[in-house]
Amino acid sequence: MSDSKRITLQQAAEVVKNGSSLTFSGFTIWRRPFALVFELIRQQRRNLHLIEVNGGPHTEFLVGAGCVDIWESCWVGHELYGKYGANLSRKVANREIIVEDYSHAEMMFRFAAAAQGAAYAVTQTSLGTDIHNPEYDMLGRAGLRDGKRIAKHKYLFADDPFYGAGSQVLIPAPKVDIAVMCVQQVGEEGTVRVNGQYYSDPEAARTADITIVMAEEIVPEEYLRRNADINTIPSFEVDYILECPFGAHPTGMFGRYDVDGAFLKDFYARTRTQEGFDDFAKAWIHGLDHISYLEKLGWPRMLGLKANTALNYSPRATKGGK
Amino acid sequence: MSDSKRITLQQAAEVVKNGSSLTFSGFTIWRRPFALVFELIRQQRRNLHLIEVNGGPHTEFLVGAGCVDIWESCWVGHELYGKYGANLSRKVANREIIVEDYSHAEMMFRFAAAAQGAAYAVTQTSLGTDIHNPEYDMLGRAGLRDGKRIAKHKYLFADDPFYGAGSQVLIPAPKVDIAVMCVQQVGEEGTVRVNGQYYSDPEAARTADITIVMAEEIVPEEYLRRNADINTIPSFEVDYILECPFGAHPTGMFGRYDVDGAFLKDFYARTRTQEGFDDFAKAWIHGLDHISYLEKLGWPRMLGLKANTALNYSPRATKGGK
Amino acid sequence: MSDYAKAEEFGLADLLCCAASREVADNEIVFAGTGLPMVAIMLAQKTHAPNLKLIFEAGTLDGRPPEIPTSVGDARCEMGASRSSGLSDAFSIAQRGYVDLGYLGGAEVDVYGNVNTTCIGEYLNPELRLTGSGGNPDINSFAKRTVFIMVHEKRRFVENVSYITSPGWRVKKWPGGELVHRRELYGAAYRGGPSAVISTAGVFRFDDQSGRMFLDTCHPGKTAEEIREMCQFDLDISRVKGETEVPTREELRIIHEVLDPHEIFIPKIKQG
Amino acid sequence: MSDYAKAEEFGLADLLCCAASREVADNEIVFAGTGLPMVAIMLAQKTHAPNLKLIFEAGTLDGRPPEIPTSVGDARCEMGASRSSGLSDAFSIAQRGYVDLGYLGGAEVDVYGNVNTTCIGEYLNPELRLTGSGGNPDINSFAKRTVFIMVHEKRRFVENVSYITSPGWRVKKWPGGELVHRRELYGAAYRGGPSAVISTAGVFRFDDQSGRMFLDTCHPGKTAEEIREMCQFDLDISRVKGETEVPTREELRIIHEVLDPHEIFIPKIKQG
Repeated sequence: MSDSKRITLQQAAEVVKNGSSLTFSGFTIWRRPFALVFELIRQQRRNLHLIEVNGGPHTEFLVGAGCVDIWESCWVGHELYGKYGANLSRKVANREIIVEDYSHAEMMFRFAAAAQGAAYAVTQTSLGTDIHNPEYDMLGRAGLRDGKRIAKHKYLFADDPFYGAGSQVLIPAPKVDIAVMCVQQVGEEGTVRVNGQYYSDPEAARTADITIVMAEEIVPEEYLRRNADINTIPSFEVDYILECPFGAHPTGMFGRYDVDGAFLKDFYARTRTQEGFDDFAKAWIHGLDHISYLEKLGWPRMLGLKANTALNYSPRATKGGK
Repeated sequence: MSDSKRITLQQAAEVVKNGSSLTFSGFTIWRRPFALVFELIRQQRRNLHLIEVNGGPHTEFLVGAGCVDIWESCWVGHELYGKYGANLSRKVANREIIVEDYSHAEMMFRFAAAAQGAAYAVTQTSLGTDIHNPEYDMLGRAGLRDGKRIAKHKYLFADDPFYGAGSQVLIPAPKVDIAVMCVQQVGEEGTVRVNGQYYSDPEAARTADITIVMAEEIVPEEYLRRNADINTIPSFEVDYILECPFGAHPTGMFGRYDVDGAFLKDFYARTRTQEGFDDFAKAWIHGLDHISYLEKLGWPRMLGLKANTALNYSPRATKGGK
Repeated sequence: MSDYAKAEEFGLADLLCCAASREVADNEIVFAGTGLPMVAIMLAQKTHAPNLKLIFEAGTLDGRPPEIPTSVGDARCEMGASRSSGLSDAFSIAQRGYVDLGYLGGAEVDVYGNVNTTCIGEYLNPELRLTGSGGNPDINSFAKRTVFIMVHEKRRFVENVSYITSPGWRVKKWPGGELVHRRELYGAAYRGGPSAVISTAGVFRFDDQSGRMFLDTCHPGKTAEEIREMCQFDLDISRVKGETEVPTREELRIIHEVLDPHEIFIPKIKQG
Repeated sequence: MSDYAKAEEFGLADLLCCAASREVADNEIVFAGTGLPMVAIMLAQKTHAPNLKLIFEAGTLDGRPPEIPTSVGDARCEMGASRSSGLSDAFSIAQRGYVDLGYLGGAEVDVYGNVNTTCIGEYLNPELRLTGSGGNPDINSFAKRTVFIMVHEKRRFVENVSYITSPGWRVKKWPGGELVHRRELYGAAYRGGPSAVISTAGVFRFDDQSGRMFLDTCHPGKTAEEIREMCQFDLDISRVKGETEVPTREELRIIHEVLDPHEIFIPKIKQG
């Protein structure tokens, strides 16, 4: 029907400019758009502002590679494969990055407000915590609250005028340039079908000015439209699409493949220092493209992660237990 | 697993007390819980406060029968089977009912806020209209804004403090005692699966303190739980369930049966006066129960409305065209 | 060259439907309500704007119904849709700014394009309570342009509507209620406003500066002067471009054979 | 009578898991995070609370995973669920007030049950940046009760945490930052707060009036005095009820054979 939305992985990374604000699909170690994250690192993208409902390994890669100036979120780590985000932690200690902390529900409600076209959300979470410590407004301290792409205030308090329900936290909708989504299926016209939990994907896509969808497979649009009630993101919210099998590796994808726990543990163990990160990036990112990355991972590893289609996860995957 | 949530139609109607605030599933002339609406009329429920994203024939029946003191919504009519709500219109002219007007998006966002546990929503719709005319705050004029079950203000204006985006309308989350839903399937433990557009059903169920689900069929809970991602309302939001085939008639239900346009046209034509309504109620409500109502409708009529399972609507249904 | 139908081959509803259909450009995202707007936009989809995206208020996104739905809640809306969901989705998408064009109706319109669908007469003491707003003010607030399709009677074309249900170009600033340009009130949410009124008499547009309605084209058989007489306000007829473009035979075929064969919204013209 | 395991048959993780499991009553709605909380709550589901409803943050509602998910985003979370969706659903349900109990963890806890998962040392000049809040403050704000499971080290049990990530019984009132009872801040959203801390040393609860932590039970082999020495604040040990109830053999069987056979979260104790 319409002009093709297909682009290549390289072109997709080029949509992201130095200084762009970015968000991603997925949840902690699930459905993160890794192939594109690697390509951004190869292309040496700089000064990114990540605004995420929650972070994960992809945050750690981008931060470790020096792509990120501002990280606005609530959590980063590798779940049971690495306790915290060691690259972010190192950059915070060295004052090489600005971190703006919200709570998880605050980030979710901020995106829900943005997706609804509202200027801000109203909530009663996290009252009394240091998340609302006025000294800890890091974007304010850095003089970056211009009221254009970054809100004038981190948050405001207001009393509920309708029911006298007490102090409300008003939290600004984020302004996001680009959302990069990693999903199971996208149609030729952009319709997205996510299988399993959709996390905060619908809100991420609707919030961003530009949405790029990386899918395990591009399927005929008409196939998805036969069951409109199980699709996740409508066609017109998607600007670019690309097919990229295993594009979420080392994170997992419901119904397709599990998290590569060993890869993440190795990353976590080896990237406590910048030198460690640089070595890891040399081995796994630079000089490779997506196919040579998969070849380097090898068939036995990827077959071991492959999900059983009845279970939607891999009963074979070593879970990297304690 | 848990104690049974099953009740009878009569018991369901008894959950609704004189003075309760009520909302419903569906959209205009689709999936309205008519069997229970008829039972409320039979039980002569009084002083109800309807809070609806939008109204429809069910509103007209309850209003015509004198069950309703306050109607807070944005629209009532019968779509192409009747231009407006003649019973509401008559009661408004006679000052027998309080109508509080919002816009459709305002009503939707109010329910979305309530379902999210937020005190109010923030929007920029309908600025400059008489919906915001301070003289037309009808619950305020009636002295009913106690700040408990009814908000202290119909709405408030506030400037956006985060991006300078201009005047915002703050609209209070409604307090709803009971939601009555009419759906295709409910599981024994309360899980609801709606087929087709779910309208504002998820928000209605989550907003209400008590949720009653009337379904075409009660199915084994385990059947619904095999595909959790296509279910609509989680088990624990549902307090009572009942099986009631064709319970939405004369409104339609996706995949099951079409709107009975002839019935609605007849209702619209005959209930311009209170006498007309009373006659109609005598014929179609009083002295009947749900089964005798279906018997009175008869097989040919109902088979004519039955949806084709490939199309999800009835290609036979006369659409009551002009 | 288009194969235009002759006067006896089409009715007023056909003319309105085709005129409304021509207001949309290809690839636009359109929000349409039940009735004639639905036929108009589906006609556009099947003629000059095959890639327009259609949003129905009840929750279907980018649908491609093979025949006309009886209302936006109808199962037909969902056929061929990209996503089917609910009202929260539809209104969120609209408020987020995705919608290019909204098609609406109204009982009364005033010189500034303010529309009333709430009541005839004083709100506090109405002659007739109507349906209420529905999504009319919302679509009109959120879309970049809106097109109104209306029956033309002098009592419906008034200097100021008795109740502004849906905002035109000059609207009320509360709490005082003085009329101001809508740009003043909407702030960052300002995206545009009513771009056309298509009545049973002609097509009307609005002056950029004053926000007042002017006559753009007259329907066949109507003169500008006649149309001015059909308005309670002083209609600007100085910019009339001519006659409203009439339906083509292909458009009539699509309306009556494909979209609305059962004459749900548009009656067929019986010819001699 | 329960068939309690002997000291050599279980480890500390087993004890914590069983103690945590006992905090929930049947039919309650529980919000649990990744790790030990997940094992504890699934143990309850398979023993004394078969009808509890489990909510995972990533978006599965009332799930019945047959084996332990590796994280709340895992495909296993969805098995047997009433509904699978996303974070907006999970947090909306929580803020709406459906959640009875939340299970959480923390790096530091203070005498008022304030928990820190954000940084060690000064926030503006941290010794170590940790994961950040995640949903900890949210679940703790929204649930009627919360239970924290923690490693017990003296450096982790402090008079005041350096950063309040998650609100305890006395929290900071901004902009000044003075400590006030959480009831004062939360208004209508006040539903309760931390009801227990289960550490590797004992079980702690909070005084209704002062909001200060006191020792409830000591784990086997620990005395109240020893536990007081393991806190930087002055722990009230006057109300100790005795020893923490140990795991039963059936509980150990469920943990190690059914829920976590691969020792993802809970190591097996090698005997003799």
